[in-house]
Amino acid sequence: MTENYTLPQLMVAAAAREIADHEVVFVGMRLPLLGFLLAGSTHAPHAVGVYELGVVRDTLSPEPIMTMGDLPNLTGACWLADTIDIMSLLQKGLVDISFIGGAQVDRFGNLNTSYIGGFQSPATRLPGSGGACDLACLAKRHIIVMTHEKRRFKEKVDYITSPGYGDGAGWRERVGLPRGGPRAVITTLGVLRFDPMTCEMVLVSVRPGVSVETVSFHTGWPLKIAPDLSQTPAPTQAELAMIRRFDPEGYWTGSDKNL
Amino acid sequence: MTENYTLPQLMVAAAAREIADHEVVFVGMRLPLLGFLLAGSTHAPHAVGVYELGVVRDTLSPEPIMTMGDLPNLTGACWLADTIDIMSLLQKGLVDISFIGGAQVDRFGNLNTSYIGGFQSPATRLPGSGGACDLACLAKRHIIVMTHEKRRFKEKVDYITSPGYGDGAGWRERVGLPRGGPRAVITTLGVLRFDPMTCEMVLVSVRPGVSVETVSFHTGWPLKIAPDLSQTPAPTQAELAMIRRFDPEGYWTGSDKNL
Amino acid sequence: MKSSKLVSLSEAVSRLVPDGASVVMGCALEALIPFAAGHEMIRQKKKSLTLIGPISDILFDQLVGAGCVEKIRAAWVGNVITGSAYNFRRAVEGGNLKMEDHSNLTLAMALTAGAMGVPFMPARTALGSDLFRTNSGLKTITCPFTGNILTAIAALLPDVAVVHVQRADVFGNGHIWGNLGVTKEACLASRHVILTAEEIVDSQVITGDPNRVIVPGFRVSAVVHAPWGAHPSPVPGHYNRDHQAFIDYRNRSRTVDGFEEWKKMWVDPLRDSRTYPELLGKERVKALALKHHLPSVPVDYGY
Amino acid sequence: MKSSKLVSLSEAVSRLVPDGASVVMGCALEALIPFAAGHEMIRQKKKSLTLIGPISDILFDQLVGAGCVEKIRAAWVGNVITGSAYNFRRAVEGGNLKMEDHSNLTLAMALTAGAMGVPFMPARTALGSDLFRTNSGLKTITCPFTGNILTAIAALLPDVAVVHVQRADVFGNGHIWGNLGVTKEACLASRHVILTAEEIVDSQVITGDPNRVIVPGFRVSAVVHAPWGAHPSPVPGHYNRDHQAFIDYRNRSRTVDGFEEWKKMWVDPLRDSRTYPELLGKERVKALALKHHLPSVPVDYGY
Repeated sequence: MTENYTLPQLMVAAAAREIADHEVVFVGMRLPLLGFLLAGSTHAPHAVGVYELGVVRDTLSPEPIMTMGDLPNLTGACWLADTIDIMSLLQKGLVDISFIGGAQVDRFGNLNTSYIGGFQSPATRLPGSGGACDLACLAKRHIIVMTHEKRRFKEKVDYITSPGYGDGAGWRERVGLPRGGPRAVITTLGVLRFDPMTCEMVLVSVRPGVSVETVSFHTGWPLKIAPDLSQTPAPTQAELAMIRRFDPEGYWTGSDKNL
Repeated sequence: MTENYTLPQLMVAAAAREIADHEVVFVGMRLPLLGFLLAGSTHAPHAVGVYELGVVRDTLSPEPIMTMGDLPNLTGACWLADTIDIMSLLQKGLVDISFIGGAQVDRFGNLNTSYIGGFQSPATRLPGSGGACDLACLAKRHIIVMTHEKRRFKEKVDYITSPGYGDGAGWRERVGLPRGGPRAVITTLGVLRFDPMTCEMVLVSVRPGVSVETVSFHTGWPLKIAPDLSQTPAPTQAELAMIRRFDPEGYWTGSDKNL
Repeated sequence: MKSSKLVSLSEAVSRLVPDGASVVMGCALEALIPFAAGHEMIRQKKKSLTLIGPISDILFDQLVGAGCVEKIRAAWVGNVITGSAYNFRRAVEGGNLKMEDHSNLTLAMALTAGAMGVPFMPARTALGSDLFRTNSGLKTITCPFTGNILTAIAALLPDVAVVHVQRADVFGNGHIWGNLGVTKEACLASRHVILTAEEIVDSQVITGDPNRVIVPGFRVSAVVHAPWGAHPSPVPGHYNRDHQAFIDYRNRSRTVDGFEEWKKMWVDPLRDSRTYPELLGKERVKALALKHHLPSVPVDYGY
Repeated sequence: MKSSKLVSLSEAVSRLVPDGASVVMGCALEALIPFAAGHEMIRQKKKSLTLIGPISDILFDQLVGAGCVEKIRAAWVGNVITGSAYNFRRAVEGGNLKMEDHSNLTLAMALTAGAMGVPFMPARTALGSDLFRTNSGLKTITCPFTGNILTAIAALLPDVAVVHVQRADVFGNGHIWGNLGVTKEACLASRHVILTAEEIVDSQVITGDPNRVIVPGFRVSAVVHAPWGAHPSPVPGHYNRDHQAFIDYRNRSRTVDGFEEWKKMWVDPLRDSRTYPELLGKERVKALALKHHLPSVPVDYGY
């Protein structure tokens, strides 16, 4: 088959579908930012976006933005405030959904964006948590968005920047987390969700043209497959048009380079 | 002798003298507010006033004010902010001096502005702490301003709203207070300070025309007298003129009713 | 499109302030006290309210006098320029009112804890005071880093914050300026927020200056148009403090009968906040209006 | 009369940022990053600095590349639109930089604790994460009221906060608008504050709108006139984000030599903060300037 969309476009569309109307969305950078904009301009017009910089807005910015700090994202906002105000909404449990990227993830959705190879003498130092740890701890649910590769989907992550379900069911309660946990993982190969009993990741849909074997091959543990496995819906023409409006230069979604 | 000033005017002038130039002053209501304005317009032009409402200003208001919440007190302020911002300056130890009134005080400067007669079944319920407890705990020093009567100067106060030196030397450190303590008590009869060793109140000056015996008679414990007892300086004509400018109707200083 | 949250004062209070509710008011301390909303609670004969606020400056006294209040959690309850609050005194001295004693800082931090979504805040104030004996939300703890003795202040989580603002849009975005007190913390700590506003304005006026918004509209449950709704307290940009009203109230409220007379004059006649300026009278409105206008220099939110 | 605090950038940095100082910068996250002040620290060859800030967006990377930094206490160090910060990576991977890992919330609360004058703040974040292994300022505690397990976050008390503002008076009162990040907390937590300002204005412009003041002048040690002093980060009311500069920096800084070239071009030539627009060039200045102006509606601070 010939695809008329890029992988980032597919992921943005999948991310957007996770947002319900009227929800409060903690908007991150890159693809999740586009996913929020797409949702807000399609099925979730009443979604409210909160940004860790200190921004709350419930309308589209008057011009496309490259990052949440661009000035058009401040124009017409309904609140410009302190980071602590925004993070407090999160800590109080008023944020319905958020999105996080990662360099490594394990079967329980624990994410590493800090150190590859152990923090004492790391092979690679990554940028770190930013707000990701807070989103993973405090949003009602969060969605992980990342490239599906064996070196990233690991039996055990080198460092837990953003907690998922720890070592399985009951772990979040035990360590004191008040709520939440990852709800889905949107990857370049498909979509995974978490078994409500075991908290383990389960493949629920694959991208058009990708086999279950391919996904398993790129996963660092014996991957569970949902009995009702489906195909990840391709973005519609309307969705693609909207994504191009928000990313007119294709910086984020024009190719696969910025995943 | 004939006095050409009221008792409140005397107390305002005495309060003003406690403020040094360049100090950060936590300004309260009533006489202390006038004391701050007097100091700022005489010997302490660089004093900065912080008000628990969320106001910082280093200039006089463009019109006389009756209370710190009057609009002229906001005009030309250098910061309008949250109460927590102002109280945080205090908690961090950035406030040099503050003033507190009280209904009852004991020899160690513990103040009661809450309950007369025990809190379980009080004979009189007073308004409470407001910011007074915080000022007594956290300012580098504070000044007590009150009417000198035996029922107010008590062997033991019924309730400690605003801690002084507790039961004496070392008490503030023991209970965890980070600094501070009362520096002086300005009363209708004179001025008292605290012995640096014992933390007990000592009479250091008496109002013109008042005897030491009178002060002792109106004090509910055997009052210590300073060896170098002096006379409380009467307000100067210039000070009186300035006080009348700030309290043109004499609401606070025209008679003794509002002490 | 977004839906309007603009309702009458009567509807806002009847829907969002049930008997037994905990209500935080008077958050800007001496300014912007929501007297109109408080008086509507009196007219609706609310019962068993818990009132929360730093100083209240006679509003709490009025609700106590009208029999609406079971408990007060506050730092100070009185009349700023005259002293005692007489209904409050009578109620506490008669054993008819529960009191939780705060200082301004412990109250501000309790609301901050509520706003931040944490169960307590550590502080260095109140140590050695008797506030610990009349406030079960204060305990001493030891700092895990420094070993200091600290006061732990339990979070306050009011059912509803009632906040008077200068201008708001119908979606619940409101502008406030002047000294802010604990307004932001109170709004964020509370489950519901009622804004009473001097003016209802076009949404672009509000979103055209989002730094002045006190709390985002999605956290606000109702917006009410209430001109002069904070009288006799001052409202920056609108009117000065009515000192005489505070003195008159002191004189009336010295006795129970006097308070009833005051209530008959100032609370009972009103059925709709819009008529309050009429009750106040043209002369008083004119006397309290701003004489000197000092507009701020605009800032640019362009791109 | 009050005395002016207006000094040159060179004087402010040389007087208030000694070797070994801890400096909080980039407090508004992606906006208002004080690049001019950071570059002056590079020119003055500062050593052993501790840098504190939420995300920094390449400023910290530049100071690390120039050898000024011993330790970073931050939530994220990178290039917002391109990802990795290469000097930072090289330094950590080579064992030449100490790192204290925060999240945005733990950092904001650590500065809040510092601002409030308490030794720690309790939070519900980071529990179960490995931040506890690479940040000694995090411990678990039990809430004395609810029994919840909480994260205790130790206060941060920087020696100096460097904050870029849109306009300031010579006394240190500065206006800021847009998203504020952790700016207020950082200013109040720090011993000294340096303001770099796009414009130095008459004091009445600032005190004519005191709600926009970020920190009162008496807490500010120095004010510097630094037009375009936050470029390439955006400054609301003044200029847009220069995305290309962030991409160019990524490309240059991939190698040590490339970073040195970048530094020769953008840091070394400047002697006076006021001449930066010349270095930037008229075309770029024009391209980044605001195209759409949206002034706020004034409010009245009269009486």
